[in-house]
Amino acid sequence: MNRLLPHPILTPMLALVWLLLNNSMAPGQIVLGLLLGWAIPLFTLPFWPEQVRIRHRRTLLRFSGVVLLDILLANLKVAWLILGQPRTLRPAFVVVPLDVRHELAISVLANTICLTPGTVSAHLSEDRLSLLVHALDVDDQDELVATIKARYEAPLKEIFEC
Amino acid sequence: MNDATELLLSLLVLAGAIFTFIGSLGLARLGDFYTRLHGPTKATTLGVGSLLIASAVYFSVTGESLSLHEVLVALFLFITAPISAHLMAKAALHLRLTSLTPLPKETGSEASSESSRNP
Amino acid sequence: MSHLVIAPVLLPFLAGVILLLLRDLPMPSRRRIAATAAIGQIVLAVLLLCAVSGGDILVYALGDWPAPWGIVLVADRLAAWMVLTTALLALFALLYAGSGIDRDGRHFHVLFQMQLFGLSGAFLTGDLFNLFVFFEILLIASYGLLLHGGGAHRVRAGMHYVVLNLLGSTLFLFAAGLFYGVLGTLNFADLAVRIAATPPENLGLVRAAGLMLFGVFALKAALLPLHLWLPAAYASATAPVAALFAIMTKVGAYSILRTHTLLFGPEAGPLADLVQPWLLPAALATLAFGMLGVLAATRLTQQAAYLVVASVGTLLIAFGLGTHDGIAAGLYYLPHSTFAAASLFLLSDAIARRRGASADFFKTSGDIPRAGLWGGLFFISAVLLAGLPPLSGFIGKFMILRAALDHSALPWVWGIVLATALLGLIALARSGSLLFFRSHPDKTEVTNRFSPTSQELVPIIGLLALAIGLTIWAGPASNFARAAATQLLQPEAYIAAVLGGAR
Amino acid sequence: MEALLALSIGLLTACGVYLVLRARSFAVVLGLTFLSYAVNLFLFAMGRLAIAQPPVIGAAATSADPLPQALVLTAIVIGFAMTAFVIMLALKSRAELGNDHVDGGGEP
Amino acid sequence: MNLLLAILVPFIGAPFVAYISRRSRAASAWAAAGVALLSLAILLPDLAAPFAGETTLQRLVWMPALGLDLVFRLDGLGLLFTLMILGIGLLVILYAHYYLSQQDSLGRLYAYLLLFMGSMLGVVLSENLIQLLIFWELTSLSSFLLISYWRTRQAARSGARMALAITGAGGLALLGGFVLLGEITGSYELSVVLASGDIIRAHPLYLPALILILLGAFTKSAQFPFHFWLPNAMAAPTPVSAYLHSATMVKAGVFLLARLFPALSGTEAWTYLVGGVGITTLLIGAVVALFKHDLKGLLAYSTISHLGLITALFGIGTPLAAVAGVFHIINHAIFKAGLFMAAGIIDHETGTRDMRRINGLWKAMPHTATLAMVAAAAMAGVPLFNGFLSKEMFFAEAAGAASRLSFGWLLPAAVTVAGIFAVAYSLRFIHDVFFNGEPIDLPRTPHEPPRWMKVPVEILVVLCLLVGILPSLTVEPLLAAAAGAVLQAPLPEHNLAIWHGFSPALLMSMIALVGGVLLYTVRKPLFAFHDHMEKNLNARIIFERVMEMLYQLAHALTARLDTGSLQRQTLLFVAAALCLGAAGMWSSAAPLTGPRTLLPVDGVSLVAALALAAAALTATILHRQRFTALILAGAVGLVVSLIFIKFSAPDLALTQLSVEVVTIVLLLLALYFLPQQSPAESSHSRRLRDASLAMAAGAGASALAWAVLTRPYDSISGWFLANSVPGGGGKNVVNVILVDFRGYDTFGEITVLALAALGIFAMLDGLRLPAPLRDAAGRHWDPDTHPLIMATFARLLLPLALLVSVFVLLRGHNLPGGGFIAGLITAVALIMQYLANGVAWTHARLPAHTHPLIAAGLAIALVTGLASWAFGHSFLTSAFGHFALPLTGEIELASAMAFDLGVYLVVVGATLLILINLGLAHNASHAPQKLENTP
Amino acid sequence: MLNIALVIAFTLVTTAFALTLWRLLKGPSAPDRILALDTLYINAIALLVLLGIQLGSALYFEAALLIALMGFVGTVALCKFLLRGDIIE
Ligand code: NA
Ligand code: NA
Repeated sequence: MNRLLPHPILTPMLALVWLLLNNSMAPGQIVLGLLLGWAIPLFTLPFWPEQVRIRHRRTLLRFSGVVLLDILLANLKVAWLILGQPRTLRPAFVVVPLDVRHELAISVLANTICLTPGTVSAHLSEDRLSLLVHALDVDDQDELVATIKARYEAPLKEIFEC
Repeated sequence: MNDATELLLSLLVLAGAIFTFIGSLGLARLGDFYTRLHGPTKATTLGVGSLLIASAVYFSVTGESLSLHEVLVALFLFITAPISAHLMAKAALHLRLTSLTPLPKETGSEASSESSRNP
Repeated sequence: MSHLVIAPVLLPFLAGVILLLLRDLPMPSRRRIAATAAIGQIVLAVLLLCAVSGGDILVYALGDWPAPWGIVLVADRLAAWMVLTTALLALFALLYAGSGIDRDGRHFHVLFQMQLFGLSGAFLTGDLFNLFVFFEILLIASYGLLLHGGGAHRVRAGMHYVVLNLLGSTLFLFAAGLFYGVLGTLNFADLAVRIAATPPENLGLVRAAGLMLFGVFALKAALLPLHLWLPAAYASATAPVAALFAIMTKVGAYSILRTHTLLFGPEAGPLADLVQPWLLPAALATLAFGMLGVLAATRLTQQAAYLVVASVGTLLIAFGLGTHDGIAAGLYYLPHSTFAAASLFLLSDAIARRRGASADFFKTSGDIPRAGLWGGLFFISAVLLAGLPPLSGFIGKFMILRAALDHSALPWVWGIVLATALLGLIALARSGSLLFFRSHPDKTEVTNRFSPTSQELVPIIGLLALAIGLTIWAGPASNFARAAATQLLQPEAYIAAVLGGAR
Repeated sequence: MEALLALSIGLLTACGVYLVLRARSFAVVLGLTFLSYAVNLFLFAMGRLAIAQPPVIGAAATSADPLPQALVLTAIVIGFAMTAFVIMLALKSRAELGNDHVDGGGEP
Repeated sequence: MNLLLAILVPFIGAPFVAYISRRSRAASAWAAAGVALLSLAILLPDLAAPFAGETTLQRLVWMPALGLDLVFRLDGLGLLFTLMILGIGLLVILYAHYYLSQQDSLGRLYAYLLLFMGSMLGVVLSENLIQLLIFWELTSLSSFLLISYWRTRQAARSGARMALAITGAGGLALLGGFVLLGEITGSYELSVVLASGDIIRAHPLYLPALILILLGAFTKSAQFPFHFWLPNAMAAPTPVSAYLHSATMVKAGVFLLARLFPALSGTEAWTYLVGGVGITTLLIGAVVALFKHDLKGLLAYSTISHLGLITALFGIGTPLAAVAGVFHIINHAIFKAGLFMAAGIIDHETGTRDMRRINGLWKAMPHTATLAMVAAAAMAGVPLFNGFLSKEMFFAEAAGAASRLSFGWLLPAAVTVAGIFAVAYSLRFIHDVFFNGEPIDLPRTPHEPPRWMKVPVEILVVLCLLVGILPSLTVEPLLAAAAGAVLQAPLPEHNLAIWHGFSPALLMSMIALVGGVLLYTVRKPLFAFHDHMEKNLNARIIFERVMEMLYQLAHALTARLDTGSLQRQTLLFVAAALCLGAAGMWSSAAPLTGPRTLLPVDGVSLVAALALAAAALTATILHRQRFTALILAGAVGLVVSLIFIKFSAPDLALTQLSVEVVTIVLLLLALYFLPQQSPAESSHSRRLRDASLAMAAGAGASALAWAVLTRPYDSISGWFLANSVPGGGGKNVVNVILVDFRGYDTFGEITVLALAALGIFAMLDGLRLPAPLRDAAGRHWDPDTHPLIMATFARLLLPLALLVSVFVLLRGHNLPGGGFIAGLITAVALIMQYLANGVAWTHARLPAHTHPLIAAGLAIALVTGLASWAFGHSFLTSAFGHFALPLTGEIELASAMAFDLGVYLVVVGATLLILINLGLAHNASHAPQKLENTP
Repeated sequence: MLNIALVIAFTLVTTAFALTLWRLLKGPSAPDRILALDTLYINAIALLVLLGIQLGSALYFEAALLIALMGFVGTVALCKFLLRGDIIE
């Protein structure tokens, strides 16, 4: 944005984190938090090669909600699977072709996959065109791919790339 | 602390402990590395998450002010746990650890040549 | 409170930091800064010595926190004596490094000053744990200095030195912890008071702590059988570093003496004279085996290193006698052996440079240029180290022999001290004749013909002059040593100075 | 509880000693690390054991002995510096001597 | 202080003479002679007193507390020796000028000679015994230089070392003896010692002292069995031999016997030891001398023999014998110096000293021959020459003593036999050299030497005759003064006449003369016998064999002890620590367990302890699989942190956690270049041994910990808790201790860290290691250098982590945290960038140098500490206060916080310095491969 | 009620800790052990949070935070080593 305030989103976020850390809303802490929220990005500026632009905040919120819900469900499902008969598991490696290109979007997608139902993103192809996913228990591989693409990739594409 | 809070706390604590336990149980029980990986990275995220919520509630109720710094630990975990899981899976694939399901074809590592050493 | 007590600690630190900040300065300027600091250190050490020579014990409470809770520095005669010895040695080692050795690696001068920081701190501290900290400072600096210049030999010796000293530090912590766990304090004076009042059920623990601490110091002092790290380390260090290291073993000896007289002195009741049964035999063995090493050495630096071992043996025999005269003899002998060994390390480097491929190995080769000069310097240094008359080494041995007269170990002390003196004489005569007497009259093998430089001669002659000065002014020097010994054997004064009305 | 800690200290010491007696620099470094754990715990134990009494004024009615904690902190830092140094020295030694035997001999 | 000055003049003159010899040889000789003359001139005012029986004492205070002042003494004995040292010294200086060839450095010889002269003067003019010993040892040292003068000759080198070893050993024994003597009499000063003869002889330490002193005297005077160094010292240039072996070096030994005569003599031990050794030496020297084909060898053994004679005289112990001893000292010095010089002339002119080749020199050099013959006659004890007089006195004393001793008859018999051989070898010196046919194959054609080369010999020969013919007119006053000083009592009746009438002594002399001539005539078969013996019984060979054995022994013992093995050193250290600890514990009868109330065990702790044990043990067992061991070590570190938390040490837990990770990262960095597995090297028994030792050490640590944990204690810690807030302004007592109460420790601690970093920086400078292309299983590395997902999120985490570290830094004074932990968090956050994005990428985004960071950290700590000086407080005195600022409200600021900031900077700087340089080393290692793979 | 819940929770988490330890020791592969160590860190956080609730002390929070951060870096470094050998190339 500009040299004095390189990351306008980051500053309030860090100030917020500061207040969380201190468990305090004292005015002194708010000032200090803002100060740090301004100073730290200045120092870390070189580490952020490109600007992060988040276009659709509403999509982001919805996506977050979906993910949190999925995490809850996934955990229940995985818990159930672990407590059950390990032999009945049907693990599989599934290749998810990627439409997203943005680095951050790919990373968030991979992370999301890791956080949710019985899946771990195991490998991103060198050309970044596909993601290898290991799933704990799979009925239908295509369905899984479709779910991932629709439920996570699409909103991410919207958030980061449109 | 009223009964409702205590009940909520108890439930949260129990849920957290159970998920933590199940995660480790999966780690101990499951048949190959790839399936074992699912246990802790997921179950424990929620497990520790529940415990952290319990803690936040507890200190907000008992302390003089709102205690939300536990959110930070959760935030950290939610960012880092998937990366760890991803890297561990990647390492396992690289080592071609035996799997219950057929391993995918080369992921690139075997085909690589010395030239890939360049940083 | 006079800041003079802490000044010898802070000056090298300051110099080190300045040198680190100005690390891009041209080398001559850095040398000037380092040398200025070293001279300043001597001035401070002399002032300190003057301040305590009357018998005052100066106490400096860091942060104005009183003992035993805060850390105190204590300057008595012994501490000032050690600081002065170190400062004098350091200046000449530093000057020799200016002949170009300081360019062989990075940060030589910073590490050097910090080594002095650690040494001064160790000599002046009045706190057990703080002694540990300063041991670590002087050790970590010495690791860096030892490895200065690199090379396979140095690295291997460095590995052994580092690992053993890390083990030593571990044992130090065990011992220091045990002291605190049983006695609940870390201040030396306070420890002394509490050790004297140890209840019977804790005697074993305090004894174990004391002996373990002795083990640590014995390792640093290179007391047999814990001396094996020394020959390789000293022989492979660069000359100025080896010269500076001549004081390193004395840190161990100092610590033994300090704890032996203060903590386990005559007032310590059942814990009095704790290490005596261990110290004297080990010291005698150290001298004997050290001198055998001197005899077996195949090159001059190695021989010098074994001479350091032998001198540690001699020094600790003196301390091990435990008597006033013994301690006085040791305290007189200490600076002598330091300067003499250091001069030999420097000299062997200068000689090795001039003997081409033969270096400092004991084999006859072509004549070296200005053999008379180098031979003469070697002769003086050999006389010093063999303890021959008329120089300080002889006086030290004479004092030790005298001090042993009333001791039950008299035959052992005399037998070993005199026999090893002969071995030393034989070995050094052989070294001298092999190094300086050419086997063939023709001058073929001479490779490096450069003439002696002042950077080489000034430090070597300076160190020898210090030892000769110790001879000429043996009266005042030995009187000071005796006064220091008297002070050490009356720990009440130390305790009163440190604890004052606090307890 | 005291017995448990004492035994743990002993075990770490034993493992550390065994490892520093090995011939390869890596094992020695590992051994030194274990010894450092052991001695830090030992030093810490010298303040005796106290549960839920952190030495923070106002945190609890009584307080654990703060001094050993401060000492251990210093010891940890120094131990860290030393470990870092010895690790790098192991590397240097490998480079200079061609193998990782502590005496520079042995097979590479 | 002229005595001191006279002694110092040669020492000061030596370098001057050496220096001036570069100009010209003659100047150097003049200078050397001038030095000797100056020394004499300085003594001149005091020379008369001894003749009146007066003793001059001069004192210079040195170490009075040790009874060690520099005290000088000039009495008759000292005077006699002074005159010999300076007089013969002057003649030798003159002689050497002609003797030494052009290519030999005359200046060096003179310098050594003067050093020796000064040392000898010191010996004979010392009042203090320790001081005497100092000069005594100096004569050994300077004679080492003289004997090894021809440095290229093996014989000179070994001869010098042998002399030094023997006389040096004697000197050490002498030191012991003198210290004992000082202990007996309470003083090292001769005036006291000589007056305490009765006390000394009655003292239980008399015998040890006597033996030690005699060892000194005998070695110096080449008495049997220490005699063998002397012939080997003949490798020295002849002027040196003439000086050392006539008047000076070897005479120091008999000087000592004379000097201490009143204090030590008069006991059976004295008589048998001194007399026995003297007679034996007299005999052996005389016998061997005859068989030496080397001219100087003959003189050497004859010297030994004559020294034996003098020793025997002092051993006999009567006053008259002592007088005779002193007399023979004079006579021997005169004729032996002359003989050596004559031998030197012969050597100089013929180029050889082998009497089997030198024959009939009378024709070529009659003048020299005459001089030599006179001196030889004196040596043989022929009447009218000086040697006869003292020898007669000796024969008389020997005969007289025969009746007083058991087996006393042996004495005159041995003396007579020795006399026979003395006549025979003297005869050989004359006959075999100057007559006996024609020379055989001489390297040079002999003729008379330069005129001035003979002058010293002539002077000496004249003295021989003067003393021999007119003893009472010439030598008597000096002898009386010297003998009086020796006896410290009135002189006995003695008559220095040539004719004493018929007496047993005369008979013995006659037998010796006749027997000697007869013996010489049958010498040839004896030579053959001797040559055979010498091959097998050569003292030099024996000595060198002994020395060789000594070296072998030293080598073997040293090599056995010092194997250069770290494992062995570690083993010794651990064993020593164990022994010391156990010895301390064992000595107490108190039970190990104390009475303190213990905490109950809970399940979590039990499992944690199990985890610790299991992980540590497994790591140890699997240590050869390094990566696995490393992971397990990580688990151990985690449990250790948990222990700290459990037992109320949150600061420690935080520190341990941070350190742990950085350590693992460093270990991984190192492991990359190291083998992934250790070979199985140690044998089963060795592992068993190590395991036993390890278990013992572990048991010891457990026992100590247990003993302390179960005991109550009274510690100083209450004060810290009470003073933390009022005195240090912080609630976190641990932090307040660290930055305030014991801030000095922390000051040192950050220095350690900074130095470690600098040391590592220096060590890694230019380091290149071969980077492995494959992992341990032979697999190629994964091509994905920086996995995208990690790289992305690592950047995201950086500001968060930095925020946390600031948080930890600021709260440290009141709550768990502080500069060190904060520094490590920052470092770890940056390490994360290295891990995710690589060295090059990260480097480009960080300050180029971290040195300033470290320096700034240390400087801040120093300045914070020094600031208190300005307020009249000690170093590191803290200040804190509460300040109200707009917006923020009241905040607390403590100077200790600045100190903590210093700590923070050092930690960050040091950690980064290590990593960056290690990263550079890594990059350097990759570089060659880059080249290889570039098409 | 909360106390009972805490006791049960402690038991469960401790058991989890033990199970994880078992995997750590057993392996069999390096990733297995890394995973176990990572899980051990998570279990430790759970223990700390429980301890904080049990003792009513907020002093354990920083430790939990730090474990989260440090455990992650450790795991990443170990994985990177398996993948690339050189972890900070
Ligand atoms: Na002949
Ligand atoms: Na302070």
